[in-house]
Amino acid sequence: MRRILVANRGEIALRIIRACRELNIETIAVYSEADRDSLHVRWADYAVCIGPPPSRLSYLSVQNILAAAQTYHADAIHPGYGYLSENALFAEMCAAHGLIFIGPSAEQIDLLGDKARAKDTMEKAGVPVIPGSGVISNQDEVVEAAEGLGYPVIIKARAGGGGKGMRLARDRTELLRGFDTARAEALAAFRDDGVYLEKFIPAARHIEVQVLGDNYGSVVHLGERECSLQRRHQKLIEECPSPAVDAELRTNIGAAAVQGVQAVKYRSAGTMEFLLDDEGNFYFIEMNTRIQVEHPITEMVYGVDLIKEQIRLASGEELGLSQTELIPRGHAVECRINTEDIRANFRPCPGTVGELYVPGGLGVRWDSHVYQGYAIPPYYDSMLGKLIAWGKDRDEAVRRMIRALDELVVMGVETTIPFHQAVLRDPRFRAGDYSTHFVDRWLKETKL
Amino acid sequence: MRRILVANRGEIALRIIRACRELNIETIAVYSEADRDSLHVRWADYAVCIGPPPSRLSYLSVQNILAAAQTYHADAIHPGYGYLSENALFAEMCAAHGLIFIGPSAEQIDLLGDKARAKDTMEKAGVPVIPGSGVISNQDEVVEAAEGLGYPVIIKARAGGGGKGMRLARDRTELLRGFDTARAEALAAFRDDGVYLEKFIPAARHIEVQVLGDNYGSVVHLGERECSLQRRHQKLIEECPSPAVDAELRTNIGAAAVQGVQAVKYRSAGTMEFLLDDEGNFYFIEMNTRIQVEHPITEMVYGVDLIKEQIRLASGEELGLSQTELIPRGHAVECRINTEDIRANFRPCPGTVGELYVPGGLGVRWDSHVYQGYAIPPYYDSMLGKLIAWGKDRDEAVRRMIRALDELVVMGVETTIPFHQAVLRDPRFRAGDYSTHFVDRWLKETKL
Amino acid sequence: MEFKDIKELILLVNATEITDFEMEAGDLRICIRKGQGDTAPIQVSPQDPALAFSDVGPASKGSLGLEAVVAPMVGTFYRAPAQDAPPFVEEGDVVAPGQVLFIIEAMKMMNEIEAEFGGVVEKILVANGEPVEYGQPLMLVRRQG
Amino acid sequence: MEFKDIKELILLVNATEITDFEMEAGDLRICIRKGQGDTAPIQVSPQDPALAFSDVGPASKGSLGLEAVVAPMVGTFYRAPAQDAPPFVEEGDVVAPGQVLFIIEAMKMMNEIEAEFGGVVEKILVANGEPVEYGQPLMLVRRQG
Repeated sequence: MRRILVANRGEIALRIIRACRELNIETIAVYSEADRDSLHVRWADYAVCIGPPPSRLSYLSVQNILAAAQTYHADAIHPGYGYLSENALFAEMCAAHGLIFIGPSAEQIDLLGDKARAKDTMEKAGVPVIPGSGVISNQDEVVEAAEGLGYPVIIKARAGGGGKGMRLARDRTELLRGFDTARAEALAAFRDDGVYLEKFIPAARHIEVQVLGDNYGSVVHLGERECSLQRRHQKLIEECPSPAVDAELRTNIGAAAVQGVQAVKYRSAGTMEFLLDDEGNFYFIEMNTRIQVEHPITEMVYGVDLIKEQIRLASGEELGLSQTELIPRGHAVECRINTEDIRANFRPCPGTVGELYVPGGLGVRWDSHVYQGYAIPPYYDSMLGKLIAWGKDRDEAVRRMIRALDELVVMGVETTIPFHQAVLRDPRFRAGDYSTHFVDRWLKETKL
Repeated sequence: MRRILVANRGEIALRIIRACRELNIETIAVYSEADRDSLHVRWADYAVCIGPPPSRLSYLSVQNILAAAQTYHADAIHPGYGYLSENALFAEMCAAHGLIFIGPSAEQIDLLGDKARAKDTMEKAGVPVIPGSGVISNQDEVVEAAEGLGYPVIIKARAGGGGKGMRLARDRTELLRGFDTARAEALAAFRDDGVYLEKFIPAARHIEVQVLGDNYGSVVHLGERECSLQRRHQKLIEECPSPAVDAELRTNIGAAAVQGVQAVKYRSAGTMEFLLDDEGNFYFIEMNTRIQVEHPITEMVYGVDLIKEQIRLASGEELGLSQTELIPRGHAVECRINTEDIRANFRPCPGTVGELYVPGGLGVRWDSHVYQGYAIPPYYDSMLGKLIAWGKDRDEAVRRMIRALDELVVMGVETTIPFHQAVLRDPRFRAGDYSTHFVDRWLKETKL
Repeated sequence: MEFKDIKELILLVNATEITDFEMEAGDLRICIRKGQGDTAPIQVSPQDPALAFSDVGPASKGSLGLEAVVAPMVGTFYRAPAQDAPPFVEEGDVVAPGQVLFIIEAMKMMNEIEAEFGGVVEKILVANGEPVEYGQPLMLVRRQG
Repeated sequence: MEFKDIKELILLVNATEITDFEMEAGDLRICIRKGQGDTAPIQVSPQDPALAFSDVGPASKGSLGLEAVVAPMVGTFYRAPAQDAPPFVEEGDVVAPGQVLFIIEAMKMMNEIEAEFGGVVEKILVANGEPVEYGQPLMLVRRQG
């Protein structure tokens, strides 16, 4: 590969451009009219405006992105996360136009993007899955299925993501109400009203396993990430490894992830998501067929550049890593720093970044597209940057993160820094004792 | 330890404060009147002005530093590098006043600070040393010694450092002229005109081994650093490991370093410096009894926080590391970014830092005390910060460093960034093919 | 810029009726404002030293009657329907609304771009066969009628 | 830019009808404003531009006759030679040159600090037993004679 078009914006666009620079690969940035002053535009070798500010007219404009790739002679397109990264049609169109889509095949995206089919596939491959139903189309079916599984159950959208089209039902009444709203939400969000049921796992943790697969059947895993600290299904703090996973469980969950990935002949970087209950049982939820926001913590602990691996694998190289060589070192924590008012229900509050001080020193990493004087456009997500801290163990990583958060200065906009400072000082967090309910409960009992 | 006085300024003061924060140890910053707006003053729990701008009246004022330590109830003093870090009298006075000096004992500083005695000691301990003479006091002796060793020889000051009082002599005429000037220089710089001769090792590399020793006789080494890229004996770029050292040589040179360090019952972090000739022979030159400027590259590769280790060892803890666990991972490079005009003979040019952009992302570390709007005082050294890049191998580390240097923006002052950008792109550097003469020759043949 | 230049700028602002003058050196940004109404055009006599700045400022579309025709999509700009065919329009041509001005090729599709209003083609800003991005000005047309 | 240049700029802005002048040195940013509707224009006679400037300057120690006695070393401030002894000086006392004003204890040494000039102790700024740093103002003395 000699020239890659980066079909994204913000910090992940910079992350990809950085990897390309280090690989001596040229980059083409694409940008909306709202992102003219963005760093990804400045840093790329070429930059092409692809539309007005709204994402659907720019970062989701398949035509303009493919035209930019062709006009500027790209060999490949890196979609980052979000936007077109899990769009099978886009991957197919890339192939049809002679462009390498840096990710898995369109068929794999298609299969794994359909949660019900993905679950079926994994179940057949021997990966533990949450007991659940097939796609349900009417109220009689849903009641029957729920009673078979036993309450509480979760209603989930087949095409879902980000918590949309998802409802918890503790009884028949909640089930019937939730079934209709979940279908309506799913239709609105994904143009697909297919929903299914899953047994609800209480006090569960959200654990995901990073995998890499090549075109020739080799697959490795790079351990797990703990992503239970979520607010309304949005991850806020992640760590690698999980404080709830010991070496034996890591081996087992890693083996299950590899088994599932091999069953679909997966190529590229991907993430197998699991729920982990308090007895150490784990259940496959879904597979993400893209790079994750939180990939840096795995990179810090395993010493592997995942973006470069994606690029290498997409260009047809063999996986250069063997499972026995992939030895985790220490611990890493990531805090997503958003421009949100934590005292006003985390309402996004874009503005212009004033004074900026970025912490440095041993084990501190900052992945961000903001700079002093940068006007954050109101059209996109509220993430300002990702602060990552590595330590020789969890305690050192957490203390280092607190030190770095205390140093970080972002003037001019409200940020979630105080939220992170408070959570990281919480004794339950320090003890590693939390599930996916932690943040919502913590926010209720804490005065920020 | 509950409260440490940091007897230094600039980036190393911040480095120490960061480590203390992560250890929950309070800090006392000391500062001269020129450093009132420095970050180390802002970040420490307490800050005490200790004198006017000139170092000899402030950062070298033993009385004011000790008074500050006592008045503000410090348990210990961390001297950083330079200033009082290798002053045996200061270490002794700390002890006399009930303060822990974070470093070795006064006797060890005294012994190892005397190059001739240090060499004797190491030779007796079985560490290879450069053939040389004892201290020489007259012209007859110097001629006799030089002829015994064979030309070329180097004249060195017993109390030397930073290239002062050092002269190369290729024949008798150069020897006699150099002898007088070296003695005069040594007297002026160190108030000690003791000089000695050493056989000159051509095309040599400057290799140093990081060691840690505790109060109970345990010593480990953390591999070597390659420090051959120097201009007028000032290091500019360092790497870990050295491209000239393979695993076998690392084991041998590491064992020699440990042997020497054990012979003096060394406690704390220290550095054994060696010359490595082009046949793989290595010779002890001197031991530095403090933390080195370039310690971060070792930290990145070995995953050990050396400042925290110094603090732990000084408080009497046992060495918690075993040699077999200390496995290097990947490669790290450090570029010292100075505010110097590389087109005017590297003349320091202090000023006010304007726009500042610090590179981030995987494997990039920035240790610096500067911030946007910081006025660099003209009284101290010209180092603005240290940019460190880690990679899974040397090639990745160097490419990442180039990427990071290309991102780094420091407006308002001249910097050595263009020098680093050019050297790192040089094919001989990329091949790892350089000795201590490289930079001076490179500067002659390169138009910057 | 030297000190005497800054001094001269101050005197200049003082001597004129300009109330607001901003400039940035890196990548040159100049902003001249006058009065509270904001819409009144700046009046400069040809003898005035401030005239030089009027060249630097972007031509106001409204006051000069010029409008830019911008690219509605990303692709390659073509002035003619085929390699050996004559261009759709030349500088100086009078064009009618709906008349094809140029083609943008995107993903092997030839997209004919038509004039939205009638006028005179004053300037063609992009050479034949060049890549263009969304919103890029391609032609300046003086609106008529 | 040197200080005299800055002074000249201030005088220049003062002498003219400009009400707002901003500049940044790093990559040079200048902003000059004048005659904003909401602020009353400053009235200055052009014949005496230096007048306004002298008001702008910070209060000079000399003009008030007060001088600070600062700590010549780091240590602990003591107003009296012993715990139960009376203080060397109180506010309002007249002191002669060479008279002991206070003690700074550093490294178990009691350092008596003497007055360098005669005057009246107007204010003692630090409490007995407090730590003091180099250069810290400890007393204000009105110089006399």
